[in-house]
Amino acid sequence: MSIKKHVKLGLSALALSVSFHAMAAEDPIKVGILHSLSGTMAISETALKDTMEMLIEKQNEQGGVNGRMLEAVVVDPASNWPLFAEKARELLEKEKVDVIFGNWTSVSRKSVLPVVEELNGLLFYPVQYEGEESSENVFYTGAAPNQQAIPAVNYLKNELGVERWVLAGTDYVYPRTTNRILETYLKDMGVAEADIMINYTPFGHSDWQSIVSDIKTFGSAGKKTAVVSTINGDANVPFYRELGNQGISSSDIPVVAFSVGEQELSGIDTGPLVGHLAAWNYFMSVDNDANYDFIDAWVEFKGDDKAVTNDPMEAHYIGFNMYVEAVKKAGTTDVEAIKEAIIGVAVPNLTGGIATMMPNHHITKPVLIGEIQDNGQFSVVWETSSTVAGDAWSDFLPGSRDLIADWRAPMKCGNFNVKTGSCGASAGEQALADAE
Amino acid sequence: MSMFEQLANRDRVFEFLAPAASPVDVRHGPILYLEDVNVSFDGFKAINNLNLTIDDGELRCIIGPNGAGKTTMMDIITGKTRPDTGSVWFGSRHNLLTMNEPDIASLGIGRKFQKPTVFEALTVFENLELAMAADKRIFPTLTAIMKPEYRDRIDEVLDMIKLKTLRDKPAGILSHGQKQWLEIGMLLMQKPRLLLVDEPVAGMTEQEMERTAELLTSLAGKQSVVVVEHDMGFVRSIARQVTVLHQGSVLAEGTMDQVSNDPEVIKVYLGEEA
Amino acid sequence: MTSSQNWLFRPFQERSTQIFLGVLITALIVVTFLHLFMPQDSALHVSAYTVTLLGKYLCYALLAVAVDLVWGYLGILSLGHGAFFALGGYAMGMYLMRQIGDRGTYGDPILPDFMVFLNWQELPWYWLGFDMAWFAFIMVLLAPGLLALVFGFLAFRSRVTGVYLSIITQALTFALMLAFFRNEMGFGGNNGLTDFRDILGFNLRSDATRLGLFIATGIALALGYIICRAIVTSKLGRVSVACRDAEARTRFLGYRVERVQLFVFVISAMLAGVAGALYVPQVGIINPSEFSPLFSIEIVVWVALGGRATLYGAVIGAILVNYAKTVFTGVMPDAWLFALGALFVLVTVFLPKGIAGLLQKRKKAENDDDPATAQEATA
Amino acid sequence: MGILRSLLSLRLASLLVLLMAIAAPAFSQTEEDPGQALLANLADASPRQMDAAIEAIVNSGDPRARSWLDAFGNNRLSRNKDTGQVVVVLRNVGRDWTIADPLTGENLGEISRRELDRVNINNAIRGKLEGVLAMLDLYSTNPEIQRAAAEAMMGKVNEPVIEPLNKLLEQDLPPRVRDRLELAVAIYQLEQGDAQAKAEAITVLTGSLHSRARAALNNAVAGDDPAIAASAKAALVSIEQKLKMNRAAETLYFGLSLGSVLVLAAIGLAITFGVMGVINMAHGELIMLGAYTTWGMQQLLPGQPGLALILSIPAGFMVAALAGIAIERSVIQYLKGRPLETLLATFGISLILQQLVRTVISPLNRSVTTPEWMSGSLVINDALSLTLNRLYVIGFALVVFAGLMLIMRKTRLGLEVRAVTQNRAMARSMGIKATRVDIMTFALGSGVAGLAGVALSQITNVGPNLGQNYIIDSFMVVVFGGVGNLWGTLVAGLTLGTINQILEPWAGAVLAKIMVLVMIILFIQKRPKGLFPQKGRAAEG
Repeated sequence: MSIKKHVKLGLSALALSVSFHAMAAEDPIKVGILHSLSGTMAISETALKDTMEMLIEKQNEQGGVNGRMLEAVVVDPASNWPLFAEKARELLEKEKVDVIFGNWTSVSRKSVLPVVEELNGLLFYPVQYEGEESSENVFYTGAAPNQQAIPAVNYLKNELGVERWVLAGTDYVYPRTTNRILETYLKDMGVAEADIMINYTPFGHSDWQSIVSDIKTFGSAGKKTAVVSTINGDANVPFYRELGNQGISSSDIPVVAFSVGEQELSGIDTGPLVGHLAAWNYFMSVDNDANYDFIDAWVEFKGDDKAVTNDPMEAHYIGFNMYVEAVKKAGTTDVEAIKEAIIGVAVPNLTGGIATMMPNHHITKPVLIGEIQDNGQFSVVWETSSTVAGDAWSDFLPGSRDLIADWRAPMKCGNFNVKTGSCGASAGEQALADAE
Repeated sequence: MSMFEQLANRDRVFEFLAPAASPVDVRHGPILYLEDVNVSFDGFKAINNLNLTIDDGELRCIIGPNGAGKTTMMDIITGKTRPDTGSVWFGSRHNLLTMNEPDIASLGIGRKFQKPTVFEALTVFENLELAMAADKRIFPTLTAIMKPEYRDRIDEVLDMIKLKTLRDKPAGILSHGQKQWLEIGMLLMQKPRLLLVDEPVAGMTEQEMERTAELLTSLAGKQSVVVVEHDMGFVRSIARQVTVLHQGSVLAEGTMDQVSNDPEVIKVYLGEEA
Repeated sequence: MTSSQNWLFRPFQERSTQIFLGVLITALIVVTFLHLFMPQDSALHVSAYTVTLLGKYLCYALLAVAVDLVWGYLGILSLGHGAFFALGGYAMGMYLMRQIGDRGTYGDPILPDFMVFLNWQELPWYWLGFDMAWFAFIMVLLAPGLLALVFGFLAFRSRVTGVYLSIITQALTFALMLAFFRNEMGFGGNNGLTDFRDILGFNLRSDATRLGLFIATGIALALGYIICRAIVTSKLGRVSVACRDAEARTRFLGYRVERVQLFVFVISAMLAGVAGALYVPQVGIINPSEFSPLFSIEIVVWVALGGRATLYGAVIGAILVNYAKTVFTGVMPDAWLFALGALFVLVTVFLPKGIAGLLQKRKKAENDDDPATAQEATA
Repeated sequence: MGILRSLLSLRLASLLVLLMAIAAPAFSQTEEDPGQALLANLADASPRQMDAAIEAIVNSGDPRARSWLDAFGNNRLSRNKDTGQVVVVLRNVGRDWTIADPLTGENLGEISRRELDRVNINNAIRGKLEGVLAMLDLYSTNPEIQRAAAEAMMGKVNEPVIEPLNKLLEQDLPPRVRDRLELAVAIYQLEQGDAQAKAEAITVLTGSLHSRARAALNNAVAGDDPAIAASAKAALVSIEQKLKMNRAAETLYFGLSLGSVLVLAAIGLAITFGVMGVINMAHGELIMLGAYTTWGMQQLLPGQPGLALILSIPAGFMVAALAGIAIERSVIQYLKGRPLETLLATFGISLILQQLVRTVISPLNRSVTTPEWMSGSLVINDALSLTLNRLYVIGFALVVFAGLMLIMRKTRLGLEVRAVTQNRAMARSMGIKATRVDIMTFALGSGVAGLAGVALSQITNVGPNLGQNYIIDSFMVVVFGGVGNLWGTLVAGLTLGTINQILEPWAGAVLAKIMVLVMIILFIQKRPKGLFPQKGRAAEG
């Protein structure tokens, strides 16, 4: 399948190089794609790699950027975190790519981060994450906690009158952080300690019997109860199955998930899940022509009528267009120039709004709450009136309350401490510089 | 590095300190003494009130039909199997039931298995080297050096067991008989006080047998030897004292002639032959 | 091997070791030269990327040697050596974390970032002392060594052998993986330890440091190889082989098999730890996935592929497989697993003794059934 | 709840028929169909106005009301952007959707989803709707529907329905229905009623294990009336007593079901590895093949997940068995007596199989539907209900095990297998075709792995990583039980499963698993050859 696609890509590139060969003379813009195609993360990341190939193909059909073709450089970090760093280095040093689109898990990003900073590359990261980070070389096109978790909780509280909360997550940094943020937030809203139940499970946890029955018991204390799920990828199917089988329906104890999108649902029999919720910044079911066009293109590209789109794919769509705009604006692919140019670049997203790149390298996104339907899609039941700007540093974490990020001159700092008025990390860098 | 240097230079010291395994006390009584030993493997009584004494320097043959408990007895003496009841003494000082295989071995009890087991990946020479009596703790072993006198001793034994030509060949390629020999050779290297030899001549040619017989008899006196064997001819050729085991206990004991005339024995054992 | 020389220098008299060290040292020199003195654009130039890559291979090679020592010569198939590797790595990682000091995103002088934003108040006791290099480096040996000592003591004393041993080593590393994934453990959970700045005052992001680490790894590999070689050529080495092939017999010769096993096992674990410690600063991250049983199995695969019970085979195997990985994941991202899988299958079927087997072929004509493996067959 | 949902979807299936049944000759073309207005009203309603809109439809007494509400409840109502006509979506997958006219029921064919404006429903409204529908169903003559409706009334009782309910209760009802309704009313009374009603309610609720009853009582305890609070507390205490027993039973059940999953995953390995000594790292992938076979079957027989599942039991076995034979012939037969090489080779094979699935089928998980008769749970009482899919899996595991036992003990093959594994040469000389036996054995082991896959497809992901998640556990179980001993595998699997589930509630999932692993390690110290050590020569060495 993917082989075939390569050929397809090759052919179109060929066709173009014929038609535009005046331009083709100029060497192409190399776009590194750093997504796992094997190992545990392949489930989620393969689609993103295909998305990028599609976007590049489309862009080339329109004659590329500034008359330069784009060329995808695909590598497989194989869901192995050290390998991510190594491959990033390979892309930047060996392949000399102009920009990298990639990563899904936080850990893979953390492992790539030092490399990208050292070699001064550009990385577009398309997945919702725990925040608490802002790098000069990384652009976060996925949701920060304030663009997903907080609004979802508000919805549950206000629309469904939820008073008792189960925060269930896989035991890694994203759920940990998100849950700590939510915990603080809920307590600030006057929710009692006793009305919050926090539970962590290992990756790929497949036996949910006792946890679900605990949730059931927790939910029978009288107050309306909801589950806020940061359960990751594979563990979701058995979790939802168990919910269904133990007879917990969305009208008893609704579950709002932050990591379950159309792609995950495509692997689940959604019959028993109707009415459970998810919070994203994009749903495939969004009723909007830009979106329909994107879906049609995707279906055609995959040659599969059932192919689904999801939030990280939209994030790549936005990120890619932003990069293209920035290149046009800067008239070059020089990293420094792009960094300058891209801040403030605004491109349409797929939900009928506009996404703008903020000075903290996060973007503005609408927040949508969707209910699972029996056709594996979400029906949007609530959305923010306007887009929300991503917050690199959460206001609900003691450590980061006072931190802001702004990569414009003169501040140019990812963690500026408004209390001390100094730039945390770079101060350290300075110290190091002096030391040497 | 320095740590290793240090260790490297310690070998001599070790040999120096190497405690001579506390001597077996045979001033009063036998070298090996089994009393009322019982063993049963889930229900089946393999050894049944076995009493046996071997005198210092004696050559004893033990015969008996299959399942009489010959091998099990050896397992008990060498510490591989623990009896349910009874006592096993080596000399009058060492209670073997309180010791494990290596201790018993280093006390000076050597054993040759029924099915010859040599280290097939190692050369004949190395097999003997490992068997050689020496300080067998970790660091002495790690830092051990091949002294000329050791080599001479090994060659000596190689002569005895007629494997000189195969000195540096891996033991894996030896014939069955040769393996038997090698294993006996390993016994000799151990300089044991007591040799337990299980079916030494299985798969040997006539003259090989004769040599074995000579060898074993020559050993007797210096060392005590216990031979378990099926081959009546062989037993006759070496036997002074014979013990007949039957269903885990001693049926008869005495010289070959006494035993072979014992009606009981004839019934259960020789009878089958005739 | 029957020389009367000091056991530590015995290896230098064997051709295999001489060749191995020769190749290794030349490689180190050549790479260093090409990296430093070749102009960036020349085809011969070795980029920092390649240097680090090679450094990583050498770490794996050392790890493979450690595994081959216990598997090849002691017959203990450890499916948990990744655990020792990772422990060494974490010890180093903790040191590197402490070196970050107040340069972390939150600028906390003591606490690593992940502790700050998981709201830890002070450093857990087991992190104390890791700001001192010497302490950390001792722990690199001690942590895996102790684990191996305790685990080995229990296992060998009660004479756990064959697959049973293999599977509990696997259980060990699996349990450790789960444990380190827990954020309560204070090792950074899934994200592990990363964002390292400098080691012994050298900036980790400078090419010079990289080259240094690469050379250090090379030396470590050489030393490790010599040590293992010294052990296997000593009488103890022959005793190990004896334990491997006929454990009971060895006991009846008066050797304390369990102690032999324990000694070699601990040495091997420490070597693995060193490999891990050198690995971490070069790849820039340590996280619990290094504990994953599948990784440990892969190590065994390298060894088997290179040729068991030769040590240099292990090195060849490790480097070859990982090089293949690097290439395939680049040139055929969708299909590289096919290639790798096929490689494993073909080698096992057509090169039973691995690549080293090929090299030895012209030497002694070996009897078909390798006693080394014959023993596990019955387990 | 599960039942109600399945009921809803069931109705949906019959929706088209229903619509057809009620053609609309009642109104001539000139006359405006009131349904039009009702639906338009519903479509335009803001969340606040929804209730009214729904009420209007219910009260209209229109025979088609039920079908409209069902469609609404299932998110199947849409509005045509151009014509503004409200339509029912019959098929809502893909880019073009099939729609029908809710009034006449005639099929309007396909239309691009771009043209449709969905009439959205959210949880809150759905909850109310379910109440309303349940209320309608209470009068149904079909006892099944009536019972389900009664169940659904729990906690959905409100002001308007309390009257009709009480009326209904005066008539004679099936005991189950009556009991449910009384409970439902009591809950309502306890929440809304006056002091005296509350007191009565509590007496009704005392001893009920239903979670909503507990919820109501809990609230009452928190309530301001001390007398009520006291008696509510008393009621709760008595309930708690009963609950303890149920919880224990539940934990045991959880343990058994997890255990049986482990047994299923491991039992195939117990043969290939335990009996043949092949360290089969591809075992997990064979399981995966079984699971994918189930998925394939369901693709072949759309709409009959049950039948597909049953068919995939033999199919899954065959597929995995054939794969097994292929592996044995192509690789393992060349590795006789070199078990560790088999580890290496099969590891390679597992990599290949995984990537094969990724490229040929998809890196994404596949969705395997759970047939009606396997979803939901077997209700023992309100507090204790056994999830059906796991109940089936437990049964399945036992059957498979019994089957294997028979084969190994009673059949010629079993005899030959044991002969060959004990002494190959001897068996050969007695005229047993060792090669054939090898093939058969490996095929058998692999096939069983396939069966495990079929079962697992009902519990967990069907994806490329399915195998990896079980291979480690499988080896643990086999070794813990004692290599080469099927009973050992059974006992080991169930034991580990149960222990894990007992630990989990107070240790948490991760710690529980770690503890179990440590336990295995320590246990092997005590019994170096597992629970049931293999006897005889084969075990030596």
